[in-house]
Amino acid sequence: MPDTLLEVRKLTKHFAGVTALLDVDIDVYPGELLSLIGPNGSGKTTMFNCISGLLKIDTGSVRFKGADITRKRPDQIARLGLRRTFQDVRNFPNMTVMDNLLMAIQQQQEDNLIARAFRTPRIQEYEAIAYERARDVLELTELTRVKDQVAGSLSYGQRKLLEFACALMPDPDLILLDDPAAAVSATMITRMKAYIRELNQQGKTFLVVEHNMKVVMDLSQRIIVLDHGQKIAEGTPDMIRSDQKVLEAYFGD
Amino acid sequence: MNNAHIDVRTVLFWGISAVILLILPQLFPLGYLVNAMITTVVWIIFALAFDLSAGHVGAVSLGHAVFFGVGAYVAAIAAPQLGLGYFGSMGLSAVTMGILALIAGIAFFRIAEVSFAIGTLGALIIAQQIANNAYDLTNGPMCIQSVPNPTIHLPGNAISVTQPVEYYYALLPLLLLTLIVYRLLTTQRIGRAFASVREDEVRASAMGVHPLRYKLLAFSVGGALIGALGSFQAQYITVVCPSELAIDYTLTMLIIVFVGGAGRMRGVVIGAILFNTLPRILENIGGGTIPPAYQQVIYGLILLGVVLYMPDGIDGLITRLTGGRKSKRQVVTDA
Amino acid sequence: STAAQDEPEPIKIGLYAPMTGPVAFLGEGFELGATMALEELDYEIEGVPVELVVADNMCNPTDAVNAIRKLIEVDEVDVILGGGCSSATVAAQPIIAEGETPAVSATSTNPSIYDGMGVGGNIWQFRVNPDDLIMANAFADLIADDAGSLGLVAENTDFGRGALAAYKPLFEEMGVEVVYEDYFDLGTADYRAGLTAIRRANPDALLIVMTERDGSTFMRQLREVGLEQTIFSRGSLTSPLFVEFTEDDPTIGEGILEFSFWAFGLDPEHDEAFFERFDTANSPHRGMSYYVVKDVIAEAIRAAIEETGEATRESIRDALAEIDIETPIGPVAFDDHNQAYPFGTIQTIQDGVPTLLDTIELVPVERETSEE
Amino acid sequence: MSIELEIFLETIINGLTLGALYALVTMGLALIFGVARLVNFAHGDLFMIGGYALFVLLGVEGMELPYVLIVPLVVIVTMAFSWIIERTVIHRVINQSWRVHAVATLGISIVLQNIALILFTTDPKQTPTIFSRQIIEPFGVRMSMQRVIILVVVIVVFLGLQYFVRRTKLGKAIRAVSQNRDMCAIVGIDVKKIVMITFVISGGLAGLAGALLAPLYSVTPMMGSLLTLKGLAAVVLGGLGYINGAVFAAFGLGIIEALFSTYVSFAFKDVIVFGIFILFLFFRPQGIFGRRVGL
Amino acid sequence: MTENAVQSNETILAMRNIQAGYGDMTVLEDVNMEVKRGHIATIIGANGAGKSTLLKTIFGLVKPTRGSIVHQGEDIAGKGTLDVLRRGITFIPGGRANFPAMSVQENLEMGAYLRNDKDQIRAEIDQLCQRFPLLQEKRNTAVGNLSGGQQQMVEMAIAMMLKPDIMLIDEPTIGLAPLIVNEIFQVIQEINADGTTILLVEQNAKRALEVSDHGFVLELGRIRYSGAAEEIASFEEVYRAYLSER
Ligand SMILES: Nc1ncnc2c1ncn2[C@@H]1O[C@H](COP(=O)(O)OP(=O)(O)OP(=O)(O)O)[C@@H](O)[C@H]1O
Ligand SMILES: Nc1ncnc2c1ncn2[C@@H]1O[C@H](COP(=O)(O)OP(=O)(O)OP(=O)(O)O)[C@@H](O)[C@H]1O
Ligand SMILES: [Mg+2]
Ligand SMILES: [Mg+2]
Repeated sequence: MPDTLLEVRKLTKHFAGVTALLDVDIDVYPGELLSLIGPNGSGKTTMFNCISGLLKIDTGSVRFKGADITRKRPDQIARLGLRRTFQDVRNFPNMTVMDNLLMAIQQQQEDNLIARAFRTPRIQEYEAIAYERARDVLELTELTRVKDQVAGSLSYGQRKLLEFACALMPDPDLILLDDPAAAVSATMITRMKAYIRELNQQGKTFLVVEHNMKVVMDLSQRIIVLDHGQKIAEGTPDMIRSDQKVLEAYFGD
Repeated sequence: MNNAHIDVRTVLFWGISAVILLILPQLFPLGYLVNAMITTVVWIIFALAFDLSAGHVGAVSLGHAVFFGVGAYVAAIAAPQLGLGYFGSMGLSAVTMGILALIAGIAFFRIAEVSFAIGTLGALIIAQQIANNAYDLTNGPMCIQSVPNPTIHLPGNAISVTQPVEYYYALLPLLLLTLIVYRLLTTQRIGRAFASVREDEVRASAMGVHPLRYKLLAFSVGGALIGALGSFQAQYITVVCPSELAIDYTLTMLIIVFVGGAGRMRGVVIGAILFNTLPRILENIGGGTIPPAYQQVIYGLILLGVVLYMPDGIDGLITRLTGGRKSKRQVVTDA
Repeated sequence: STAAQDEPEPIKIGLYAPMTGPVAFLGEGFELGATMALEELDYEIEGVPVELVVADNMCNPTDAVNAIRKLIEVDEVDVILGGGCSSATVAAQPIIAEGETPAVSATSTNPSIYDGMGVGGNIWQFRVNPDDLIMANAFADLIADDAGSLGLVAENTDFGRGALAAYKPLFEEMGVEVVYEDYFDLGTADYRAGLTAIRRANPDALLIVMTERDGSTFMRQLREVGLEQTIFSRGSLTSPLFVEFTEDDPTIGEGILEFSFWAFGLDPEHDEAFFERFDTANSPHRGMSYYVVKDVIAEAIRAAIEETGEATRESIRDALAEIDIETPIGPVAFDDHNQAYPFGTIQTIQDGVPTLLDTIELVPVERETSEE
Repeated sequence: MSIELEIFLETIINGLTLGALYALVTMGLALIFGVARLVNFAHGDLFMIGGYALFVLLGVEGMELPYVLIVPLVVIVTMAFSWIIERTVIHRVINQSWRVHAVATLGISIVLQNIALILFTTDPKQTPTIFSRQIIEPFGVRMSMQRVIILVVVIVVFLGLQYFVRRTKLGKAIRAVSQNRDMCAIVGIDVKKIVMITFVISGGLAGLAGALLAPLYSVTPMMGSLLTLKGLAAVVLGGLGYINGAVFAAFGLGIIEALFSTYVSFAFKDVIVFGIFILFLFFRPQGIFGRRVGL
Repeated sequence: MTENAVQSNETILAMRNIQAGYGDMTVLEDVNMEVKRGHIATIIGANGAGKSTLLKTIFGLVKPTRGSIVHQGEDIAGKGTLDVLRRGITFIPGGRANFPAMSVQENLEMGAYLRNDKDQIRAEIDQLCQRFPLLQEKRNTAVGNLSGGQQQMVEMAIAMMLKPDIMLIDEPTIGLAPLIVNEIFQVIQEINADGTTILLVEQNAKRALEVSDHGFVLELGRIRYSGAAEEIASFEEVYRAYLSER
């Protein structure tokens, strides 16, 4: 077992005219809960996109579980056990909530196309596991009531919760959450926090982007702060709270 | 949800459909009618195969007639030289068109949506021009003539297929295969993966789906089925012309699938039946006294009527009439 | 029994041709010609009423199969008039043979069906007009006499391709250099790029194989760019219809030398009557279907009734096989391949008027039996 | 001037006139696509209606209107047709996917073509004007005055359209609809009305194309089908909905087509035109002017 | 609680027995509420409670199946959005709501689409730009190229171009950094100070109630509590469910 689960080295990403990330290093250790914060447009989502393979990295490297995933396809990275949520909800809008959840897990369950087409007993077993997990996460997010509705007909917050639920469906080694608490009601945030903490205690690793400081401070063991694509601070919540640079760039008070 | 449970109504439906399919040409043995039945089955197969990519992974290609036409040319040019029989010829066309679709897919899936549709339409025009102008190979507009009537080699004896009724029964295995393949690919796990690719490729890939792989699966299986169909067509009509690559074919498929109900087997099949029978009905009403141009106008108006008054397609209408679940294209879990 | 029951069953003439789509003009021409012929016959032959039934073959084999089956099996026609679009004609052949219904082709010039007709196997298919091989053999030397080098221009259809395929080997034999050869899709709007290519190749003369529709646009643009080559035509660039299509500028068609069958001037009486009846000009498809219905099919029906007392598919076929008549378009009698040899015509447009210059007798040609 | 140079010059001019033809057709297609994501398979039929309108108006006995007056009349007639089509069909399907649009416009196309076939038969109608008969010889290339007029009109219409879309309130509303339809309801833009206006303008452009081009060619029921396909290719190539891109692409296609037909083969020209079209898309899927957005 | 000169006790918007939903599904059940002129009123509630639906119903995007919505003495239930807009009610939906390929200037012009006083519009845009330096700075930049927070500001400004009587704002702070959230609430207060009544939906309920005069709690499509903002915030139950996490 390597001592870092995810290792981002000197990651740089430009968009036409904009430097979204510049030489950023991030280490995520197994079993920790690390938060990534920073002002709007500081490059957090871009970082997620680069790690999960959705964006081509300009320079730098990403290693996950010891393997170089810099040039891997997003689906390969996902199947390696890295899952992420999207900040701007993009569930499959014409699929039911249930199908969204089943979809989230099925690629993780190893099998082949032929097995898939012909519903071998193993597939049936997988399917049973999937339904069971779906039931659990639906209950957690209070979406059971709407499980047969198409995702496009959910309220914004519900879709955000569905996004969260989808990330939990498979049993990934590393979960990247992008702004999970935004638009979510206080009750649900409390639950969400408790659940994340519980999973974390069971050994799951999280990398969380979040603008709700109460959530960040309550949950994180460590925080990294980005500004204008660069890392400006890194440390425990207490250290970050009192960091002058962070105060100026982010909290504003 | 419980899949072990077999729905009596489903069994009944398929049973009755199968019986009807089998006895239909015995009830109406007139060549004209059997020919119409054959064309209908051809269109059903074509439309289902087209729907695999258009309705399920959301890649609407307007170039599908390429697989049909080139499949027919392969059957007319190569199959006789290799001495292949009926099914051999179909297999050859299916394999070659499956591979062609695979290669074309890798190239064309770089583009999406309308660009993909128009781009593949461009490919169809290219193919048709080549068929029209590569005189030495295809005879151009003079067509490849007298494709031999096929023989079906069965253990023990060989049957020569010449009559429409024989062609009809010879085509049914392909229909059965298409229905099975369609069902296997569009329900449950693969169907869900297809749907995820259709809805949002980026998100699908973040969930471990390789979008290109699934699109290629739908595209090349569809291409192979249509290729086999092209082979049938060549052996049935016995003439292969550049008109087999006509844009009209794909436009008709577009009409059938999106008016019938994209992504739904029932809708697609009904669409294919309707839009094949409609012209036959029009050419015979009033004792066949309506001039063809007027028939076309009526056909166009009926098409518009369906588009305007059945916003969810024919399938949506049926769902509404039978009090089924309100549509919004709902997919897969227990399709 | 009542008079109505005495009324004999009508004889049905089926027409299969493209009636819609890009080449609908073929079917339309056939319908005009056949309609006029039937009107002149008063829809009656030997006291038996005659009907025309139309089926749209859309110029493709699949719809042709449907159309021909409809005519034979649903409408139960007694004789079929057809032509144009070899794709459709060829696909219809086995069904015509199987359906044992006589079919007469009026303008289809594709040499390939010759082999299959008559002693070739399909005794039910007849062709009145000469095919491309017959015509090329009769006319190629006339072109060769006039031109050392030649540009070949044809519509990109069975018609255009077929004609040039028949001419090309003959030109080669005669030492005419073909410096340009190209094919133009039906409905092409702008020919200038092709015309520039012709200017670049600079042949002595052009041989154009086009019908009035595309041909008039082509010629209009040819005049626009000012090409001055001698123009030979094997199509319908000197027909009254062509003149009508270029009536705004009568110089467009001036001096085109055309080698074909059916020409304006073979039957002045009909030419005039046609215009009066339809208020549109005549052309080969319209003219030929008129004669084929009025003279050939009607004659066969008449003979059949005389011979056997009634016009059945069988008796009409037998009568057709025996037919031997003089018609304004020339003699019609079928050889053992059910092929007739009417006049070949040489015509031009002079001072804006289609003018018949000469007729020549066409003769059978030696054919390589097809490879298959 | 050497003959080869002359030929080359003539080829380029041929390409420009072809490009002008495609550009006229493609502008309207791009406009309505940009606003409503509408792939209008009936666009070429509005072009055809323009041609027949010209034919009918030129033929009105006893009222020999000058061509310059007839052209705007033709545009008005096609706009009226577009309006009817919009009211009866388009506005009812406009909120659905482009696939449904495609099917609906195919239906319209079938109806229009066959009505034209019934009314006018297949005989090509001639619509000569004083300009189409007048031959000029710039740089030693013979051509009809009409072609120069077309080229000028294309440029003027293009610039006018750019001004309209960028500067006028209505033009901005059209762009607004193309960018965010939900938002239009929020600022009070009547999306359906804007779509209707755009469709009518687009139809008017097709009619204008018909009125300008028919004198060079001829008017038939099917004259628009092939052009629609090339026009759509130009729309895609230009970057879906970008009028400037579409016009650019139209001229590009025109020139390539002319070069290939003159120097290689006319029969195979569409192989090369669509081949280049497809290859281009492989390397630049978003088209000439299109931008890639999002991930 | 804001100091507001134009506050009064006049009811500007009243909902009576409103029932609304999508298709067969009823989301709002018997909703009764009143908003006073010049107030900022906040609606809080769990995800899926029907808050957005409520705003959409007022704006005419969702047609109520029962009940009335009274604006200045007239029932506007069932009216189209255009009518509602003309009456001076605007809506800023959650998520991005602007014309991304148009410049800030053009977006503001579109905001004034229903108005015809060209010169006045130009003057007002100048004014707005002076008041909010951000707009001035990015005046000719395409809005799509701005950061999320900046876009939210532009959206507020777009709504202001109509000089609305009432502004319906749905979750304006989603995804915004704390610094920007402060600014947004400041702007909302400024707009209100100019006399615009504001009906706000916000998950950041603590902050929202701080700037509000009145609060509503929506639960499963029904109004559960209604009252002065401080009062609502002080309910133990409400605090735990909606305010504890900020
Ligand atoms: N696809 C893209 N094309 C061009 N620029 C982009 C793209 N995606 C992001 N950017 C730019 O990159 C920078 C970083 O954006 P990013 O979305 O990573 O910020 P963020 O930290 O996630 O912000 P927020 O907290 O608002 O979510 C921004 O300036 C943004 O405008
Ligand atoms: N377009 C729609 N079609 C069908 N149902 C819908 C639609 N939009 C919302 N709903 C349903 O209406 C209910 C209320 O949705 P609404 O968006 O009003 O909630 P909300 O209170 O705004 O929630 P949130 O805080 O998550 O934004 C939800 O159960 C949702 O599933
Ligand atoms: Mg982000
Ligand atoms: Mg909401």
